[in-house]
Amino acid sequence: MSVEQLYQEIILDHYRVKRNAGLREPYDVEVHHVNPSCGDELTLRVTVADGAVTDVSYEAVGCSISQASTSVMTELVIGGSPAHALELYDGFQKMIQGQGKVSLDEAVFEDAVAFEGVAQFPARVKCAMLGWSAVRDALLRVQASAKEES
Amino acid sequence: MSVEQLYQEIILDHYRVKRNAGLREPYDVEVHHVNPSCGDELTLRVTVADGAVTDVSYEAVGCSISQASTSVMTELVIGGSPAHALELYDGFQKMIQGQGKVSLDEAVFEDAVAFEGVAQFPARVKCAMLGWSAVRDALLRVQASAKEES
Amino acid sequence: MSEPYDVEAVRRDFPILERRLGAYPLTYLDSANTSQKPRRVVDAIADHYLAHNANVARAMHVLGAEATAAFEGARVAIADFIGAPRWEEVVFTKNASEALNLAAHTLSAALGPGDEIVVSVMEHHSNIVPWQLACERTGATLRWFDITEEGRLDLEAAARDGLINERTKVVSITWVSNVLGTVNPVAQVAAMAHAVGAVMVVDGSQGVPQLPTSVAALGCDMLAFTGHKICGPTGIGVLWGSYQLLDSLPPFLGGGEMIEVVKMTGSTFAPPPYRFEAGTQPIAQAVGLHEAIRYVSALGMDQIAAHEQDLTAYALAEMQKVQGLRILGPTEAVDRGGAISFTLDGVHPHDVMQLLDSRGVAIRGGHHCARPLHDRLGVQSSCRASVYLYTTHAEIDRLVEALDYTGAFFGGRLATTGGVR
Amino acid sequence: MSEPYDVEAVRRDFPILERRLGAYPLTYLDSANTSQKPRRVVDAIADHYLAHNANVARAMHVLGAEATAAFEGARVAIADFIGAPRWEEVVFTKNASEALNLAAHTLSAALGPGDEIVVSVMEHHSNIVPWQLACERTGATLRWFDITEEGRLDLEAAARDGLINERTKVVSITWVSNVLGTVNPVAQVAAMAHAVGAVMVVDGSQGVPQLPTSVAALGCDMLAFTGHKICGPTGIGVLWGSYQLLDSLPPFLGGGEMIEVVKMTGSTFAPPPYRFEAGTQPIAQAVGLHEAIRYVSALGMDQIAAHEQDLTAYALAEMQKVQGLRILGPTEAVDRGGAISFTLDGVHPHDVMQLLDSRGVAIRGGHHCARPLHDRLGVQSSCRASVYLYTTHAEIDRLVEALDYTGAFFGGRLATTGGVR
Ligand SMILES: Cc1ncc(COP(=O)(O)O)c(C=O)c1O
Ligand SMILES: Cc1ncc(COP(=O)(O)O)c(C=O)c1O
Repeated sequence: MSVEQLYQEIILDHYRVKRNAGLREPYDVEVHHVNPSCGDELTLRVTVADGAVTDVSYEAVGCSISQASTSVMTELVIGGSPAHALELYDGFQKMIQGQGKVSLDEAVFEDAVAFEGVAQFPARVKCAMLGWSAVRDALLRVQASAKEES
Repeated sequence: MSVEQLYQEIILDHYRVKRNAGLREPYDVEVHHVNPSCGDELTLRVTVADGAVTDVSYEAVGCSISQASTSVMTELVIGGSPAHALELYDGFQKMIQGQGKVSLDEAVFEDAVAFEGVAQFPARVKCAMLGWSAVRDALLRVQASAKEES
Repeated sequence: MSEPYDVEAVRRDFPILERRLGAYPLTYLDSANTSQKPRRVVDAIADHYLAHNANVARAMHVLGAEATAAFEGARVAIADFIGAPRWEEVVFTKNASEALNLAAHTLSAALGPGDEIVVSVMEHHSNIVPWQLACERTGATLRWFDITEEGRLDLEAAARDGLINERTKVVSITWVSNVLGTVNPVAQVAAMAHAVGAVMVVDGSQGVPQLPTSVAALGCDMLAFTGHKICGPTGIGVLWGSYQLLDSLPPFLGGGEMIEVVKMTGSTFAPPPYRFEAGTQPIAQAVGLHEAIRYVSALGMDQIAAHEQDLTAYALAEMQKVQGLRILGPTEAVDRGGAISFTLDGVHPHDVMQLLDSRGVAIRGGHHCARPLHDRLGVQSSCRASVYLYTTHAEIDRLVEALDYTGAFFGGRLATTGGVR
Repeated sequence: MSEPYDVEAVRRDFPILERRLGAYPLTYLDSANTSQKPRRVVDAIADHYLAHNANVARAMHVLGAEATAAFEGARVAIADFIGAPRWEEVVFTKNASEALNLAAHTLSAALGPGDEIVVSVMEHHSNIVPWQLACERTGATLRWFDITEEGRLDLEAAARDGLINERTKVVSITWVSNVLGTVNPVAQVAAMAHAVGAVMVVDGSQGVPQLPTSVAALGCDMLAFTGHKICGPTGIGVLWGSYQLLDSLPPFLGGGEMIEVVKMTGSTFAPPPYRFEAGTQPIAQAVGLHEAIRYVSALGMDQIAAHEQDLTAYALAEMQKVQGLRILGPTEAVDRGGAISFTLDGVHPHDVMQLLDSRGVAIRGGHHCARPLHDRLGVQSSCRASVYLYTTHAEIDRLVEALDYTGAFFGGRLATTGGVR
């Protein structure tokens, strides 16, 4: 696995131009996640309406992998149901921890398939997961507060 | 170094019949010393009058080496000056930590020369020192309180 | 059917067992103190240092990734070995003592006057002193199980005295006594603790090396053990805790790796297990412990337990034939581990130890870090012989022979009543 | 005159340095994180396990005596190595972090609201968080030295602000910064601390491996360091403290070996160093650290320091030629250790690290357990290259080459401004 394969053009593209970046109002839940070993930080907001994730906005400092992964994630998650987002999380996580033995369905995961190379670099797994962990956390909180209200 | 040389007849003799054993009144200072790794314990009292150690009395639980060493010590120390006792302490300690390279003057140390074998058994050094450390501690306390009074 | 246990083959894995001490072969009967190490454990450590050494987590280069995989792989293997549901429940410490201090510090953080912590009189100092210090800090009260004449936990007296009650917040008991050999009914005590909402801590220092371990079967919330008694290196121990419990606890030591965000004005902390792991961890020691666990697992923990049981029964029978020998604790090999403590009439344990040592037989003499238990038994100290997976029946015979010799040696010499000079 | 330093001969002692990563030789520039181990250290550990392994102090048989002599011999050698007046002043811990926690716990036992503890903004988390936790426990206040633009302790600002004053009870400062490389004027700060009756603690984690150490010259009351950064094993650290100070402090962790008399109703504690050493100690690790100290002493700590000085000067000069590279901390090799932290314009440290790693060059990317310092410097994270006694000029060249490549790799690709989709 060469470093060129890790830094796929898709990844660098998302790093250059982050999709859905910035913090927007209104939102339902905001979370703050950190990668303690390197200091990468992410503030992320989600908005859910009528059973759909209507917005994911964020502000982040971090490496190309963490930033691009977050950018790709927002594209996949916005517009779908929270349940679908959590399924995507599971799939992405399984792949990224699969040490190169698990691949993703491109029809479902689109640009996220570019991260298959990251699975070969265990030290970068946390980077690729940062945005995904944050959105999962945020969505679970939205669901929990919805339950309390009902 | 064989175990037979360690358990010299003199040592076993003192172990069988402990000289000056028992706690007596009156006394100037009482100390309590422990060997934490095995639990051996010693309560020891000293009396000093007119520049001489007039009595050392004690109660002890412990192995043959610690008991016999305490017994021998009392014989050497009683009747002499505190300063002489502290000199004996230094000499005995140097020998016992000398790993067999230091020997004692029999004219001065009498039965204590029997402990030269113990120096070959580092694990037993603490046993042989228990009574000596206690008497040193006690005599230093006597001196300290004498100083305070004067 | 599994093959019969081949102790001679096992012994070939332990080069130190070939040592001779003067004219005698080494007869190592001090395994409850520390176990010997098979060559493959030593080789695994050496290989790690010479080929894969780096810091973990924070080091992201190839060597760092290798070291991290080795270190975290050890954690996963240990979780599996003790039947822990999640690898995040395994916290590395430097020994069992630190693990118990970690438990005592974090569990007592919320305690105060009126709260009670329960231990037993048969505990190792490492399962007493941390709780005493916790009580001093917090004002909580330390109480303890007594033992029966046979050397077992006195559950009846405990019930009578209401030892475990609504004030009880923590119960911490050893699984297997390092002095008496007693195997305690830990699951039963855990049920008592849980009935009043207390946390159950188990000191597995002697149990985990000797018996198949399942944290679920023990019924506990925390389990401490130490690497060096299970064929692993010194410098490493383990605290297992249920994730829910660990997640609710404050940090213990502060430093690198246990943090989330550090600011000069205050810090936040990582989730378990990292919250409890400050600074560079015993990385090579985790690798060694992993190999040790592979080793004992390959032999089979049930086979190891059966071997010990067999040896202990034999030793108990043979030792009781020695004149003047008194066994402390259960004299039958039922619910009993492989540590046998004893006294020999008229001979101090140090002297017994020394005589045995002169014949190559290594046992321990003293209070075995269990002074309150010795107080309770009315003896100042004792001798302890302890077997492990490499011990043979012939070694028990050598022990008994040396004990006979010791009795004769001192009996003869000390019998002669000397006069007072 | 001593012989010129033969780094090629030194490298032959470190088998790991022969590793190749793909097409590239390993270029290990992460020694401030952990050092590599010479074969003789690894062999000493193996020999201990395979021929002399036993528990110490409590085990009195032949093996026990051998293990005790090896363990206590290490303590004496370490005392000698750092110029400590007494071997009883050397306390073994599991790493520098535990040593600093030990200091923080015991020194803060007597503190309360109104008391102040002083650290600096350039400290490693391990010299910040323990003091924060101590302040939380006791109500004392944490204050800190700022740094100058060049990355040195800002003594002027400290004087102006009355940072060290009659309320100051403890000052704890790193000798050498693990990020900036700065060598702090520790003796001067110690004098300031002593003038107000405060205890001076020094974090020697980076200093002791790199510079000849004398606790008297440092002027401190306590010194912490860690085995794995000085060619020794993981799993061992040291806290040195003056005997008088140690003797006045309460225990830290409770357990076996740190006691005098244990009763269920309360315990008394052993004198230093044993009071602070609960449970089975890192015995084999002490043996390994002893061998490491023999190794660096044979090379000569002054020679090692000179070698590092030379390499650091070369690296600073060469690295500054790399486009877009900014060095954090002193850019001249004056009062400066061998850690060089830097940023590369427009490329995140993780990505720099990764590109370098693909060419066999191992550096660290992140905040190096010094997040407050990075905050202070206004950077989120950085890269760090760090040299040690086995590093060569050729390795610095490979680093610089790889940095140029990294700049080109990302510069080319990231320059192309893509549109928003
Ligand atoms: C300056 C400094 N202090 C403390 C430490 C902590 O050392 P350890 O991780 O061995 O506890 C380190 C290294 O990580 C360090 O560089
Ligand atoms: C029952 C028991 N608990 C705790 C310990 C302490 O283990 P360590 O010395 O490894 O901390 C021991 C062994 O010494 C033990 O036998």
